[in-house]
Amino acid sequence: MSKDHTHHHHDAPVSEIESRVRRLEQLLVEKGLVDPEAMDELVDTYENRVGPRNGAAVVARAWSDPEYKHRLLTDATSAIMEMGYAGRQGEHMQVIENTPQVHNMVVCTLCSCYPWPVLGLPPTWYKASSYRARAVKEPRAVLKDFGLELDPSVQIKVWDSTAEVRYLVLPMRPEGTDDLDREALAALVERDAMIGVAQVSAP
Amino acid sequence: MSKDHTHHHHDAPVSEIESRVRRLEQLLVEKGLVDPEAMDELVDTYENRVGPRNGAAVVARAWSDPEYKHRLLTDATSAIMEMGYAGRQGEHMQVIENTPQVHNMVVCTLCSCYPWPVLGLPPTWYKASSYRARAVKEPRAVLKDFGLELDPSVQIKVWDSTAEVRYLVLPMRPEGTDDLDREALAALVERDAMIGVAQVSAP
Amino acid sequence: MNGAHDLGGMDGFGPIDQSQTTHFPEQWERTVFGLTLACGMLGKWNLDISRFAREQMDPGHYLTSTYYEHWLHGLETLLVQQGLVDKEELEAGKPLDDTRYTPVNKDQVASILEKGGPVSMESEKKALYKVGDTVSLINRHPSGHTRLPRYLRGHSGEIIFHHGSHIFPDTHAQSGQKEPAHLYTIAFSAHEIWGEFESKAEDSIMVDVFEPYIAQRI
Amino acid sequence: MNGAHDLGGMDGFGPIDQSQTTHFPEQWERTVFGLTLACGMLGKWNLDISRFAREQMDPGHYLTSTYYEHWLHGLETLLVQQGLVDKEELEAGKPLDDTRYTPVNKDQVASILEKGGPVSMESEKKALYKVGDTVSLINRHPSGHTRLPRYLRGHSGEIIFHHGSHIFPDTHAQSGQKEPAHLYTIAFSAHEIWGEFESKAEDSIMVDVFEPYIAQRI
Repeated sequence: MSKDHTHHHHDAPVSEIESRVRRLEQLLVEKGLVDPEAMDELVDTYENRVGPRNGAAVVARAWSDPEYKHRLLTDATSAIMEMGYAGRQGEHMQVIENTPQVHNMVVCTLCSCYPWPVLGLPPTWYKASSYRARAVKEPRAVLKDFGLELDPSVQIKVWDSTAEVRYLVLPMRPEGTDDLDREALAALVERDAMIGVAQVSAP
Repeated sequence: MSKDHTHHHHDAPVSEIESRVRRLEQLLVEKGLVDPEAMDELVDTYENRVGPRNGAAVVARAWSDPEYKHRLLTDATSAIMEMGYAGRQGEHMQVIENTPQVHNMVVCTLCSCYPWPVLGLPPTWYKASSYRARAVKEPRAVLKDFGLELDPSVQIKVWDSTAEVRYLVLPMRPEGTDDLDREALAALVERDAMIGVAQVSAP
Repeated sequence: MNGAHDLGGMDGFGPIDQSQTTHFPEQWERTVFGLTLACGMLGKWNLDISRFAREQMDPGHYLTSTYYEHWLHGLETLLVQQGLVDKEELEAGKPLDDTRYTPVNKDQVASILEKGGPVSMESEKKALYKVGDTVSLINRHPSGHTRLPRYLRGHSGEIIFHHGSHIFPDTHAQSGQKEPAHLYTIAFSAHEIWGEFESKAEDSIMVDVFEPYIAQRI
Repeated sequence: MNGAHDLGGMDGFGPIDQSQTTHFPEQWERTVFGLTLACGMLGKWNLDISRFAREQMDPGHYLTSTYYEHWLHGLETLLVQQGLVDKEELEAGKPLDDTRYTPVNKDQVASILEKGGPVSMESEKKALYKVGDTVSLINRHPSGHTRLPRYLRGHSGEIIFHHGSHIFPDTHAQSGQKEPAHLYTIAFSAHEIWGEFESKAEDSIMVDVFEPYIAQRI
């Protein structure tokens, strides 16, 4: 990636914001405030290495191991750290369990708080005005946008991440997956189910 | 003005919104929904004929005539109609009096409600986000933007026009104006004093 | 609706800009003003319907566009909603069918303006409250039009005027039906609304409040 | 502050747009992400200060710009505030004096990320409330940074978790000082927050609330 630091987008005309960011980058590197290699390492970490596969592994283990699930629901931070996922934006974790009676979904109305170590960076819609505005006021309409229509009797709990506690939804294990091992279970678990805007389907 | 209906701004390039409005105007005129002459009459009425000189005449009369002032403060709609100012956006009037102890100012946080028959069309700042947002929350800081610093002991009453009642502030008559007649008094009264973001100064 | 138009108490807009001193710096703004008033006189919609049409602009667009662009958005929306024009015609700038209407003409303008549109109306319901009562407001967040700003919901104040009955805007915007509602002016202390650290005890806010917005006498 | 960032309960934004599936559709967004994290590691500001810098964008600009433009605005603001760069340098794209710093290097990155920035801290103050208490929140509208959203102010709910003490963001953003405050998760019924006609009795909202945001046990 380092080559990108001086030459971006050779063919397209440079937009105002592109040129503003380019000037900022050059300035900070020359000032000694930013090391280009450290920057590449940061971007590469969150663009390519940390992502929802981590969360899926946590979910699959909780589905397979009742004792682990119990620890995950009572002390999520250490139960997740035990799997090797820790650090920035995951210092204080809480896992909330979906059941046939209760559906949980997570939002950050004030900015974009999200559990990076287990889910990576948030999707664009999670950071956008529409989701942040509507999730707390009309969660059922929002879920419909994601194609999920819950029975009216199901309680919806919306978790607004206003402090440094980060929430991960433990989705319901789909029926007919008794024979699957942890790896196969993890493969079923998509990001959206761990934010609480989708459910996990059987394979 | 009618000539403007077909040919605007011969020299400047036409912006997107100009061309959108031009298409709309042509469409509505051709459909028979709008008569260009009626439109000119409407614009001319509020651009050139109805304005804060009406309100100033009301204020000057109230300063000069205690009996009229009493009627103005108790039944503003008919006291103002008596001066010939009535109609659209002034159907239900209320006049509020500034005193050494109480300063009144008017805003419409939800849109731009304003007493047209006595003040004409609202100034741009009255319709803008900053005034509408701040007037109710930090009236003293807003008044400072207008160069008016009131003694901390003066009570500020902010009137938010949320219904069809329209408010006109009756400013304090400045000292040293005992010799002035109604016409001379009216000449002292500016629009901003009748919205409540200024006071009237002696000549 | 909790739209971007409901601005009372928002921070971050910076100082008041008093630089613009003419009503219509651009000719198109003058045109939008005239078209909006002329079309309003056709009687196809009421004031509350037209306010609601403006409130439904995308919030970012609302806050970055000028006042008469709000009006333009509202007018186009209403013309299409009422079936007076269609979107293709707006694009074309000319009629695409043969329907023709009769506009309000120049000679009718003065008397229509002078008559205005009074919204007071008789009500058979007795007022539930009176001047001097302390009342609390409801906390509702309807998706439709309302004239109860967010910053007041759930708060308490003292009734200082009773204006008789006026047309209730929420219903008027939704169905066009004219239902009377008693209208009061209520005085709220700034402390009650913004908190004691953020305002001065001396200051207050007076707001016109329709009876259905009042929860109870306290 | 009551900025445009405080979005909970706003209407008018339309459907959720799920079309964008990569983190950085534009290269400049990737760069802003990297620069922001790298500069954050210099330790010149804390998380709450950087949030406040983003919140102070003009509301119309905030709502019409993309997420990483908020970050860019915040980063430039903080760099200038801290005296690390000045506006002329931002314009020039190169240093205009001889000051040079020592950046965080590549080998330090992994351990800094892994350590993260826990905000829990011991407090000598005993928690005033406990799980199961029903409490009401304060109604304050500070001009500074706060993590109490507008839609919750003045409302009541039940404490469902006590997380011990965390750094209180309001003070942390204002002075950089780390003051502990007990942190609770409070469950609010949707009816309490939005009104019974606009929400379902079954639904609720869980929010992390710092003790100074609580008015009293009820």
